[in-house]
Amino acid sequence: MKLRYFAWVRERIGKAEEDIEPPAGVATVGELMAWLAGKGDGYAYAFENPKVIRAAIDKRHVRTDARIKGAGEIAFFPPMTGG
Amino acid sequence: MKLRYFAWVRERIGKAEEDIEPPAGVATVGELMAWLAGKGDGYAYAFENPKVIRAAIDKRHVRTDARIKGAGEIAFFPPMTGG
Amino acid sequence: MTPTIRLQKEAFDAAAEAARMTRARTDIGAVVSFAGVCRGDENGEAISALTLEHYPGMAETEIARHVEEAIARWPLLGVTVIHRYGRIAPGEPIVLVVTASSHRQAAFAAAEFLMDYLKTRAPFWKQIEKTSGAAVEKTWVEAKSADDAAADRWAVPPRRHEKTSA
Amino acid sequence: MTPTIRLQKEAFDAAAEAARMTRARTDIGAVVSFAGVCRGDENGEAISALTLEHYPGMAETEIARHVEEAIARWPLLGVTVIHRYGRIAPGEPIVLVVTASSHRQAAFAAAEFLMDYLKTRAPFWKQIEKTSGAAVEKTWVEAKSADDAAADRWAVPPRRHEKTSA
Repeated sequence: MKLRYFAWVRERIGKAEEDIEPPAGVATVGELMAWLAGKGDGYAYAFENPKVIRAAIDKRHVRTDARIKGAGEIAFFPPMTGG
Repeated sequence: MKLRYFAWVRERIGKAEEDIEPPAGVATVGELMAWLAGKGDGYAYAFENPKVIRAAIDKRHVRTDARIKGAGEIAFFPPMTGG
Repeated sequence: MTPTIRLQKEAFDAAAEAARMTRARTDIGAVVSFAGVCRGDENGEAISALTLEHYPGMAETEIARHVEEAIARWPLLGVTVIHRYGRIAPGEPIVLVVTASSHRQAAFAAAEFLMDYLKTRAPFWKQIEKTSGAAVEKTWVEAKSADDAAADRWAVPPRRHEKTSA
Repeated sequence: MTPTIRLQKEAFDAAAEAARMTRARTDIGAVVSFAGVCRGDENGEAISALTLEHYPGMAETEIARHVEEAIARWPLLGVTVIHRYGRIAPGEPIVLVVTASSHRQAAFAAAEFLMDYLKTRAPFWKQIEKTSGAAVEKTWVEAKSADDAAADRWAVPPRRHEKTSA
């Protein structure tokens, strides 16, 4: 599946997107964040406070208990500051 | 003192303003309305439902218990419909 | 801050008046503008015009008083109120309120406050003109209790310059 | 009613966009417009620009969803939402919401609803750029809890097309 990162999540990880295949035990958005946090310093920094990170699956807001199975694109980003 | 009438109060009375000297017993705006209502058919029609009539003394909204002594200009009109 | 308050017979360009608010300024973060427009119908019946009667002298004073109250209640960086009187054709603006602040809540609240007060306290009276053939029928618009209720919600003033967010 | 929704890099003329709403129409009685403008300072410090990052595809969808919700909640005759992304200089508009209705309460409520949701749900992120000498410092704007609270007040939907008054 494709992951996309925005704003300071993108800056901390050091890339805007990547293709990734998480292991079978990673079932939810929250579990995916925990797994990503173990992938290196940039990821650990980006997900150091997972409570503030927002997620979207296929361009719709989801909560951290959302299941990732079948997702084409999962995005992680800080709280929005538009308008 | 000068009296001014607006909107359908003006139309019913048939004039926009007049100078008037009410008798000594007429002390408040409400008493002035009651006295005016006895001045003829147009006045009676204008003040037939005094509860809906609004008043201003010297261009400030007042309630019917406001005293008219010293007033330069008293206006009577229907509820406002501006904006 | 000097508010702009105008009473006039002439039509005006609501968009241009709103645009004037931010010109050559960088302290304003939020501009709310409300334009009241003469509709071509009233309760489903076509109207040919509105005529607004007003009480000269008192109308200016009442509007200025409410603008001052808005400035005391909210941290405003600009206020414009324009209100027309006389004959107004469908599609033309009747009233314009523009409020500017650094943050949006103050601008929205002040614009609504001013409109609610203009509707219920400013001495203007609307007359509707309907034409059928050669006959012209004129009727005074009745005040709406919903407008009084809307104005009443501002009766308890919040503390001066409430905390707001962008 | 077809809403106008635009995401764009280019600056726009907020007043002209608002004016477009009533052109050649006589059914609209009330137009509310909100313009969010890039301020030249943040917490008292001068800023040289804002940069808005957005999530292409999702931003359009989220805005369109909230516009549809506003149309379902209030009897609107027109909605325009324009949101910029990219670099924005102080004094330039960032966002514009214009709502039109026959009566004012619906237009005010819908405009506030849309702004509260754009602030908290539309995928945009603001970065502030400060310049001191040759050094450029960039910092992400933090989300405000007051904005979440403002959005939360719309969570219980009123019945469709609430009774409103002019």
